[in-house]
Amino acid sequence: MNTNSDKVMDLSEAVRRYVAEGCHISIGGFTLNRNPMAAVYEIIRQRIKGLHLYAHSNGQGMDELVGGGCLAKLEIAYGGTGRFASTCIRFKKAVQEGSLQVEDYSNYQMTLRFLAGAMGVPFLPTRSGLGTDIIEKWGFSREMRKADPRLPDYKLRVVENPFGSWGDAEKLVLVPAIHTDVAIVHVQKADRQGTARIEGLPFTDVEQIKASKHVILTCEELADTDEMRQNPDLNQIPFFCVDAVVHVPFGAYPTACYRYYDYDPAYLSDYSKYAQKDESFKTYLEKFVYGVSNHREFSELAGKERLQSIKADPRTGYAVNLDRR
Amino acid sequence: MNTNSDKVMDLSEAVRRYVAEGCHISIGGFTLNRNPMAAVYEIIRQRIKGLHLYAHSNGQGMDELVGGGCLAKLEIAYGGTGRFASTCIRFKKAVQEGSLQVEDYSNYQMTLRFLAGAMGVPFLPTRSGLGTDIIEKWGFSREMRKADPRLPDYKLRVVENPFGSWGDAEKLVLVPAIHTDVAIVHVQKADRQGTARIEGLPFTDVEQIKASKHVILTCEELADTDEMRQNPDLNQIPFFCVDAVVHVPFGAYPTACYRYYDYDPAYLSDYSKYAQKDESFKTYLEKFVYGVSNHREFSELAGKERLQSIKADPRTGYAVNLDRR
Amino acid sequence: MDYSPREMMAIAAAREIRDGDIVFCGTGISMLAAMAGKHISAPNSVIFFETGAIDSQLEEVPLAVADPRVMFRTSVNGSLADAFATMQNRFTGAHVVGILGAAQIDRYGNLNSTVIGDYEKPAVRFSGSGGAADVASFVNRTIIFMQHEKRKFVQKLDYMTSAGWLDGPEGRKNAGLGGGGPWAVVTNMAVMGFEEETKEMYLREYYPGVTPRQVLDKTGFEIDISRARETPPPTPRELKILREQCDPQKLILG
Amino acid sequence: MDYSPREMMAIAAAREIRDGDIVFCGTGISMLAAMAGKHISAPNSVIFFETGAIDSQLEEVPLAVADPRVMFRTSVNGSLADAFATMQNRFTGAHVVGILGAAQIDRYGNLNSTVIGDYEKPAVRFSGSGGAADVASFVNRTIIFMQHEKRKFVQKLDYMTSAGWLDGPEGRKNAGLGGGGPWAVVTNMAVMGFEEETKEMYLREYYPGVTPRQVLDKTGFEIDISRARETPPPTPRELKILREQCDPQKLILG
Repeated sequence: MNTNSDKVMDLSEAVRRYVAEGCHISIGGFTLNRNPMAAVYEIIRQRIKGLHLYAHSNGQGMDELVGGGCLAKLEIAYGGTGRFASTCIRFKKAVQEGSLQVEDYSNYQMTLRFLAGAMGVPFLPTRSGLGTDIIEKWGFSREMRKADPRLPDYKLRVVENPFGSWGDAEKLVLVPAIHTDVAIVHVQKADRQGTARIEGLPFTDVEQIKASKHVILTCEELADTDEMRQNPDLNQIPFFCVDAVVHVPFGAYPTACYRYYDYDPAYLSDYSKYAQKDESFKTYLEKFVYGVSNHREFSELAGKERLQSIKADPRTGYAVNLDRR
Repeated sequence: MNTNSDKVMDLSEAVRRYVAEGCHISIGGFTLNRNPMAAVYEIIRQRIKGLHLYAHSNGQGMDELVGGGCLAKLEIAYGGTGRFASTCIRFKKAVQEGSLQVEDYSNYQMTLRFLAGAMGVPFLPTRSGLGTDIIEKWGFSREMRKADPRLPDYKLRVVENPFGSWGDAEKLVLVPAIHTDVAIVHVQKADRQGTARIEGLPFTDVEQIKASKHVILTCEELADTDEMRQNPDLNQIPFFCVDAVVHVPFGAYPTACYRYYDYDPAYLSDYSKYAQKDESFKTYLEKFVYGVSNHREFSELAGKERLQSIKADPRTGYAVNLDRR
Repeated sequence: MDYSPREMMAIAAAREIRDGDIVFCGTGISMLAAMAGKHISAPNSVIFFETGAIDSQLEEVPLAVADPRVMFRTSVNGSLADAFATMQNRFTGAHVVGILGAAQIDRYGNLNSTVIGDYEKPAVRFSGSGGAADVASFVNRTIIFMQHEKRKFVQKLDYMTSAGWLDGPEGRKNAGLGGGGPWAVVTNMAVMGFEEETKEMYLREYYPGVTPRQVLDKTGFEIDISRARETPPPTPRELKILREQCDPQKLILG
Repeated sequence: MDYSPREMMAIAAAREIRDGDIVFCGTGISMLAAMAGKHISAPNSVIFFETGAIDSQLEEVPLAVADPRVMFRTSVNGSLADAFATMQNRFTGAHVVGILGAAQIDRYGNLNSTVIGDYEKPAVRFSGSGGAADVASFVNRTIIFMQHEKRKFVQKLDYMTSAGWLDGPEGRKNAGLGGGGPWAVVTNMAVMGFEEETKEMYLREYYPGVTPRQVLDKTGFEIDISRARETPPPTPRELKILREQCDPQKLILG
C-alpha cells in the first residue's frame, strides 16, 4: 500500500526489497499461464530460502520455487501443469521425501482464503469439502499452528448454519483468511504508479494482490497513465495496492501471457525431463537460472525463432497451430 | 437461468412474465445512475402491488416504486438521490405514515447480502455495524420473520470469531443471503442471448443478477454476439444468468447512463416538487407514467432538446457543462 | 478577503486531509473538501467513492457518489464490494479517511442518519446509513460535517446509525471494532476534536467571528472549550482553488 | 469403423451431456468429451472452466484449464471466485455437470486425487484437489473418468479428496452437502451408474468387445452387473466430429 507516483524499479531490487527469507508470499497465474516467472527465477537466483507459499493452482512457478529450494511451507490446491506434468515433478518429489510441509485445500477454498484477506475478514464460508479428508486431515498440526502466530489455529472449521436452513445449508466450512508479506503478479500492462490491467482471465490475482502487505508487479508493457485511464473499466488493480512496478517483457515465459505469447511447449516438456532426477535438475538450474543474470538473458537462451513461434496471433490471443505435441 | 440463444422480448411482456404481485425483486443502479427506469415505470403501469424490494442505494427507481404503490416491504441502506433529494420524498412519507415496512442495513451489508446470494452461501461476515442500532433494532420483527419462509429468521447475527483473533477481529456480523425472484438491470450493451456489458461502475448489479432466479436486462444497444465476444474482458454478465433481453434506448432516463446520457437535472428537480404532496404526485403519475404507453412515449415528453442537452460527451462519458443548478 | 461559512467549512475539513490519505467522499460539501484537500496540500491523496470509483479525475463536481462524473479517468472502476473491501482491508483501510455527515451526533461522535423519534414509528425519516455505518466501522479516521445546532448535537441519539467512539475509550474495542474513529467534527462555526483519553468531543477551533461561548450555546451537551484557538481564515490561495478548481459552477458552495 | 478405447470413452461421456447443461471441464479427455457433447447432441450446452472462462469458443484443444485457448470469444472472462460461485449458486449450480478424474474411486463414487499411502508420509503424491472437491460438493451431476484397474477401484480410498455419495443415500445430506452427486463413471472398458436407492456403483454399459465379467475382474469391489447392456459403438458422425472438430492435432486422442 503506497500512493507514490513512480514505483518503477528493476527486478533484482524489487525482490531484494520485498522478498526475504521466511516471508509469506503468493504468486499470480494458473498452471502454465501468466506465472511471474521472471520474478520466480530472480528469487531462486538470489537464493532466498524458507519461504511460505500460498497457491491455488500455480503450477510452473510453484514447482520451480520448490526445485530451487526456496520453499519451506506450501498451502496449495493443485500442483500440476496440465498435460506437461499432471503432477508437478519437483513438488511430488519434495512431498514424498518430506522436505516440504504441505497443507491441502481446494481451489475454491484457496480462492476464498485470498478473498477473505482482500476483504479484511478473518474467514469466509463455503460448502466445499464437507465430508472429505480435506477437512479431516491437516498437514500443519495443531501444535505447529499454535506455535506460529503467522498461522491460524485451525486449518478450517465446520459450523452449523447460524441462520437455520437459510440458503439450503445446514453446515458450512469456514476457511481462514490469508495475509501475505508480498504478492508477485505478472500483468500485461501497468503504468509507473501501479495502475494495472490483466487481459484475459484474471484468475485469483486481484484477490492475491489485495490480501498482501506488499505487491510487486511485473509487466509486459509499461504504459502511460493517460492510456491506462482512457478505459479504466479494463483495469483491475488500483495503484495504491502496488509497491514495485517492473518492466519485464516475456516476464511470464515459459508460461503464457494472453495476447502476447503462448506457453512454450518445448521448454515445458524439457523441464519435465530435467525435473525427473536431482542431478539433471541441478544441471537445469545451473544453465537456465544461475547461468544467466536476468530474464532477458534467460529468454535469449530460447532463441529468437522459438520466441517467434509462440507469439500470440492478434485474433485469438494465442499462437495458432503451434506445435504442442 | 436459461441457456437459450434468443431472449429478446418487449418490456411489457418481460414484466408480465417475471414480475408478479408479492415477488421479491431488486433493481440495478445507484441513486441517480443507471436505474432501470423503463422497467420501473412499466411495473407501475401494470399496477403490480405488494412487491418486496431489496436495495442498497437505488434512489430514483425505488422512490417511484414506493410512490406508485407497488411496494409492501423494503430492505434498504439508503433512500436518497444526491442533491435532488437528500432523502427520497415518497419513501420518507411512506415510512413516516407506516404504509411501508422497512428493514435498515448499510450499503456494504446489502452488498454482501447480494454477494452471498450470488455465491450460494447463507451468509457472509463483516465487521460493519458492530455496536450500532442497525444490529439492535429490527424493522421486521422476529414473529414476522418466523411466519414468512421467504425471510431469514434473523436480521443479522453477531458471533465470536471462530478463529480466535485471526484477522484482528474478535467479533463479526453475519448478514443473511438474498435470493430474489427477479433482478432488473439496465446495461449499455447486451446481445440477444444475454451476454451483457456495463460501462463505468457496475455498482452491485452483477451480484444482484447472480442472486436472482430470473433476470430482466434492459439495454441501450442490442449488440451482435460477435461484437460482444471480441473483448469478453469488458463483459460482466454471462448469458445463462439472463431470462429476458429488452432493447430500450434511454431505458435509464431520467437517471444517467454512462457514455450515453447524463441524468436530467430538470426532471429530477421537477420530480422532487411533484413528490411533495399526494395530490401533485397523482398528477405526476397520471402524466408521466399512466399517461404514456411505453418508455419511448415517456422520453418524448421530455422533448428532443432536453434529451439532446444530456447527451454524453464522448471524451468524458457525461454531459459537459450541463446546467445542473 | 470575504468568504462564506460553507467555504470556511470546506477549507477547514480540507486541512485535515494528509498527503497519502485515501479519502472516502460522500455527496456535497464532503466532495468539495476532498477536492480542495487534494489541490491545496495533499497532492498524493486519492479521492475514492463507495460506488467503486478510485482516484476519480473530477473535472466537474459530482452531485451524488454515483454521478457519472466520478467514473472519469479513474485508476479502476470497481464495484461497491471492492470499495468497501478497500476500507475493511487491513492494509488499505488504515490509510482511508472517511468524510461523513449526519442528522444527529453525540459527544462520542456517534451518528444518526436514520430517524428522529421512535424507530418503529418515526417522526422524521432520513436516508439511512448508505455507506456511513461501514466507513465508521472500518476506517482509521473520520471527519464529520454537521450544521451546528442544539437539536443536532444531542445527549442521546434517537438511533445510532454509525459508530463513533461508542461509550468511550474502550467502546470500539468492546464492540469488536478497529482502532480508528472520529477525528474531527467540522461545522459552520467550529472544528471539534476528541480527547485522547476520554474520547469525548472538545472544541479545538472556532472560526473567525465566532466565540467559544456561541459554540457552547449551540451544542446540546457540555464540551471543553479551554484549549480552543481561532481557525486561521481561508488564505487567498485556498479560496481561489476552492472556487475556481473545485466548484466553479457553485453547485455546492451555492 | 475402427476406433480407440479413448475415443469410445470420450463419446460415451459426451452422450451423458444434455442440452442446456453447463459443463465444467478439466484437462485432457474431459475437455474433449465436453467439446464432443456440444458438437454432437447438446448445442446449447455451455463449456465452462474453473479458471473463469464461460462458453469458450474452442478452436484448438486446450492443454490445461488455464490455456489461453479457453479465453477466446467467451461470454465472460471471469475469475476463479466467479467460476466456483456459479457452481455453488443455487440457480446456476443446478444446471452444472462436472467432469472429473481421479487416482482412486470407491463404490460410492468418492474420489482420491491427493496421495497414495499415508497422508503424512505419502508413497505417491498427486496434484491434489484443484477444483475437484469444489465441483463434487456443489454440482448436480458429476461424470467421472477413470482407467479401469483394480488398484484404482478400491474398497477404501487412501484419502478422500472429493465427495461422491459418501457412505450411501444419506451421506451427502448428513455431511451438509446438496442433492446432486456422481452420475456416471466412464472408463476405458465401461460406463457405471449409481443405484437410485443405495447409491452404490453398478455396471450400466460395457463397450463392444468387453464382457461384464472382465469389468468385474478389473474392479476392486463387487458391482452389480445384472442390468448391464452393451454400449452402442461410436457412430461415424460421432467419430468424425470428435476427430475433425475436437482434436484434429490428436493432442489428447494420441
